[in-house]
Amino acid sequence: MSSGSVKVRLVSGRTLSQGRAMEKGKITQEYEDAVAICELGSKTMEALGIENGDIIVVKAALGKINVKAKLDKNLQEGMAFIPCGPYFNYLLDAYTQLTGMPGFKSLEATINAAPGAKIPTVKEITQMMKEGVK
Amino acid sequence: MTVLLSLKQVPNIPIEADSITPTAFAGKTLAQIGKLVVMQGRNSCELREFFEITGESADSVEETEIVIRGDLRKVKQIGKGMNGGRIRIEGDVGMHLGAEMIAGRITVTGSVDAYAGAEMSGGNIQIEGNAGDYLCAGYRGSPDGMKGGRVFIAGNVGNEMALHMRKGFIAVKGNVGAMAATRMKGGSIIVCGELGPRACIEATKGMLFALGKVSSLPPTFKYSGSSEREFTGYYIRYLKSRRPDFLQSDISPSEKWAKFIGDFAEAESKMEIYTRLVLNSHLAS
Amino acid sequence: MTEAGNTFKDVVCTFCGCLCDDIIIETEGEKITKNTNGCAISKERFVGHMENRCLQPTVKGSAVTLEKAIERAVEIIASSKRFLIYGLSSTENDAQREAYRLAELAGGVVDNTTSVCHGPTILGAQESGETTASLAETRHRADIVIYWGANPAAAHPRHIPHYIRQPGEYIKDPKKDRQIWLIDVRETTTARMVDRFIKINPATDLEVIETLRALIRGTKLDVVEVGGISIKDLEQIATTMKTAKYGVLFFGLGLTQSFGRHRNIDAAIRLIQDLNAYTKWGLMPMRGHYNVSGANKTSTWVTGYPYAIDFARGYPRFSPGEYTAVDMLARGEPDVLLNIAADPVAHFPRAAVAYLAKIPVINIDPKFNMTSQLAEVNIPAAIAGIECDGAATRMDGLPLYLKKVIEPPEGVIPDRDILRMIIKSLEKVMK
Amino acid sequence: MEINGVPIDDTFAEAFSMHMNRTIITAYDEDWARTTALETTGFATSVIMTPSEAGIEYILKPDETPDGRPGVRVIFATGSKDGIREQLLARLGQCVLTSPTACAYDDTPDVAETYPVGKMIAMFGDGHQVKKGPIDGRTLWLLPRMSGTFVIQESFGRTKGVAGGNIIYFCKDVESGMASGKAGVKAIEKVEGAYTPFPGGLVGSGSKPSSRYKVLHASTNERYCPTMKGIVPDTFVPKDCDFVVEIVINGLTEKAVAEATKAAILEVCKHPGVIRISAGNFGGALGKYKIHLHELGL
Repeated sequence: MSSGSVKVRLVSGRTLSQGRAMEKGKITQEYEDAVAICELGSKTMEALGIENGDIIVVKAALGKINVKAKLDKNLQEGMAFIPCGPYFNYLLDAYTQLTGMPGFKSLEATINAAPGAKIPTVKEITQMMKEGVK
Repeated sequence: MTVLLSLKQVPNIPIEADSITPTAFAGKTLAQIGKLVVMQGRNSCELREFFEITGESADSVEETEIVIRGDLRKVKQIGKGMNGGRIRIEGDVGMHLGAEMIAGRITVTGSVDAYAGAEMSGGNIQIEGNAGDYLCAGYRGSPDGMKGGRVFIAGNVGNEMALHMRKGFIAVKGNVGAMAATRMKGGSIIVCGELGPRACIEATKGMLFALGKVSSLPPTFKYSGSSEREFTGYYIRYLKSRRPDFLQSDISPSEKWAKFIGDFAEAESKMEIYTRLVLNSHLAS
Repeated sequence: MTEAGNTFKDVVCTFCGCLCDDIIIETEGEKITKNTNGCAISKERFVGHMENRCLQPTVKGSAVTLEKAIERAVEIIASSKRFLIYGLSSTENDAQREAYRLAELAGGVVDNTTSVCHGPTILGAQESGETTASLAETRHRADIVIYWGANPAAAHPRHIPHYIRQPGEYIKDPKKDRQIWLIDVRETTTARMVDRFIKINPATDLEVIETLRALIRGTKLDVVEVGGISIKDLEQIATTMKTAKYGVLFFGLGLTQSFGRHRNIDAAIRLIQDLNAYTKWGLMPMRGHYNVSGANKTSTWVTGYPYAIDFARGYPRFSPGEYTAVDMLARGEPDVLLNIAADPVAHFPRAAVAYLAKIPVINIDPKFNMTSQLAEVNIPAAIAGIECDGAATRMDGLPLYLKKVIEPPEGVIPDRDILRMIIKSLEKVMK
Repeated sequence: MEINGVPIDDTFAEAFSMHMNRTIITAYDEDWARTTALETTGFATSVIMTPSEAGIEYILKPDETPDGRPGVRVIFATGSKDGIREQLLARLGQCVLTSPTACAYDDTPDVAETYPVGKMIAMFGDGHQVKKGPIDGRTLWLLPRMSGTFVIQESFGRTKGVAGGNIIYFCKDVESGMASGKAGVKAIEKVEGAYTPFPGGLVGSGSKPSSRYKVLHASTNERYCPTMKGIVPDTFVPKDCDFVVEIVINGLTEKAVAEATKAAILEVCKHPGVIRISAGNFGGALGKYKIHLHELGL
């Protein structure tokens, strides 16, 4: 078991299950399951000493969020992927470079294993964003 | 003669004060100036609702000086289209300062938000703090950015400075963000601090002097030799005569400059970037 | 409207910008029972249209009549100084038109979700124009198709199988006669569906595109590799692009949202323009929401600008970065938000959401979404293309008619009618 | 009147107006700037048979030049307006453009008219020339050349200047004449606005404006020739004099020419072997300016 932290470039984007869950409805378990995850490569998971489905904490300049680790064996080292949604946006700053578009595709972040930590529900994360919890 | 505007309190919703120009003020009494229109959201308001107005107004634009005090970050478009006279801002100020300016002089003791000096064609802007994104840029979809004038920034500048610049002169004492001088097609820029990545992408003509470090240049720029340059001294001496504080140390006229030329993605590739070889030998190969 | 046996053929799917128009929907009473031909997401959209539904208007969490909800919405809008309308991508063209009317009437700002998806595409096009194609042309003619920073397997599931891996007039065998490439920073599911996957380093798209442009011009460069690809490989890619008979470049948010944003698109457009000096190429954004493309079109017809429009001065003004929803919210500018057919709480950065929570929000959506949780007024709407008709624009600009296949829930009306009600009573208040 | 025991004649130098241009030539070092300036002002002594009267006016320190390099200021004078344009084109094009590292900037005061000489010379750039500015009051053209980049101002000005100021003085011998003459020219270099067009600033062949030959406009002034004093009855040459020196002084203003005349007289009079100082005139028939030696404030 390693408990090191890993620095990653965090990217967000669409996934099929995120799309399906979104169509079903955002206030559903399916949506939460689809977007409260972070895809990692196998080497990154090894370095963190975690397995598919373990809870991790993702830290960026703006704050940190607990999500579930998901293995994507094709993902290269140094990269992590969180589907577009509130869990990624929680870490995202609002600077758009005067284009209207925030930087969804490149966020510097560090990841640590967080065994036993709780993943906030969609309702809870709305509240967290509202209150500006760090 | 000076008209002094003091912001009464920071507006909750930004105001658009394009009526604050020497041209609009000249020949008016303070009471008349107080009735000039500013926009807050969809509401048309009067200048005096937001500002304490004192001092003495002048008959001509040339004699008019406007001094503005307060936290003006939510005040946009001051000096927009300005054509003569002077504006002095004591503090930070919002977007579009001096945009489309034709003539005159604006000085700011603080920092400015985005689009300062956008599409300006003349005049002089001096900013002692930082400038936001799109300094001296062209507005969206416009093929022409800055067309003339002189701009001096003592702090740092954000992204896409001088987008579509055609003519004029910009000097920055601090660092410049990403994609400066994109699609530049004329004019001259001096950056005393660090020049951000992707400078001069798709630029076809113009000149940029990087006095500080340049971490990288676009791959479509080519190295074109290192030598002392006959005219670098001309620009350095000009900057020194206007803003001696911009130069941290003396730059000898015999110093060597690495020249890069591009952007070779374009049909015309006459953009020239000059960097001090002593700081940027990693680029020259 | 109704067809025999409650089976509807050639239904247009209203999930993504593909607007697949070969869907067969079967209904039984008030339920949709089957979606044939649709992708997994399409099936969820149609068959699950009643899930997680908001059926009752609410004000501050209490159920009210539609009239009461409208009344409160109008009060809020009338008392505002800086009114923001956002959304519009998951609804049909008529609703969009009403939204612009409302913005003009209230002297507000109207922005659509383009600002956080293909807004940069439009900024690029405003600088350099567009060399576009249609999906049919692509299918019939393209011997090379490149996806750049797009993941259709996840976001546009039928894009490849329905439009690209299909035989066409001049492409008899879509496997042999047509090359499909993917350029991305991540080996996505799409990578396994294409003939060639080219991985580039993150945040180097602009460099790679500009290098290709230079190579296509025949310029020799100083560099040996760009974005993790050797110059030799890039030269070969450039040659293939130059010698193609007909190529189409599809690009996604990997290009519009990454470092460079609109500059990436501007470069991509110019790459395609350059290629047209040698052969025929087109490019097309992979539009996400089914009618976000329509939002741009209708907005441009009506106001002259595609998004981020301010009516504060009575006439439309355009300034992305200033009148775009994320920027306005993050800067604390609007005092009222009307959200329609989008979910900013789910898709906006935290600071924007934090501010949004401080102002009155009017939320119009068929389902409970994350924004409903923070909205003062929630008004349910019928789902366009399922519960009401309308028109939408496909990613290639083709407008398509959306069918109504089932009645909306009791008392639930289309977006356009809700907006018309708001406009009607606001007109009285404003006068 | 005497200076250091040298008598100064109560006479005047007769000067006339010419069209002039002042240009700054800079180069990588002072020596090369001077070499370039000498070449550029070469073959330009007297309008009698050279196309122009030109010379070095002033040596600039690096911080006084537009590009921070050592520089030399030169003045060109011609009789016709158009002559200025032609001379600048030829001289800047052939002597500054061709001189490694050298560049040229206009520095003409009170400009009456400008000519796009720099723009035309920049056409040598064959499409690679670049126009910059206006910056610091100048529009520049940059064109690539073997030594780097040639920088030339777009336009060069013309002004009205004063030509033909002079002193003529009588010396004991060659040594005393040449030593005092060279020193006198050096002294004039320190006067802003004035220059000496003749070889090294000295004239060895003073002329009169007539000739027995129809093809010539001027001929040697035998009254100033020491070797002729035996046969020319109205010779000006004193008995103990075997060497006569003339310093012709042109300048942008009458005041500058007078300043330079004064500086030259003061310097020349320091030297042994200088017998008497005079000046050349035609009785006031030729020029509109009269520079009286006794009114120089000596």
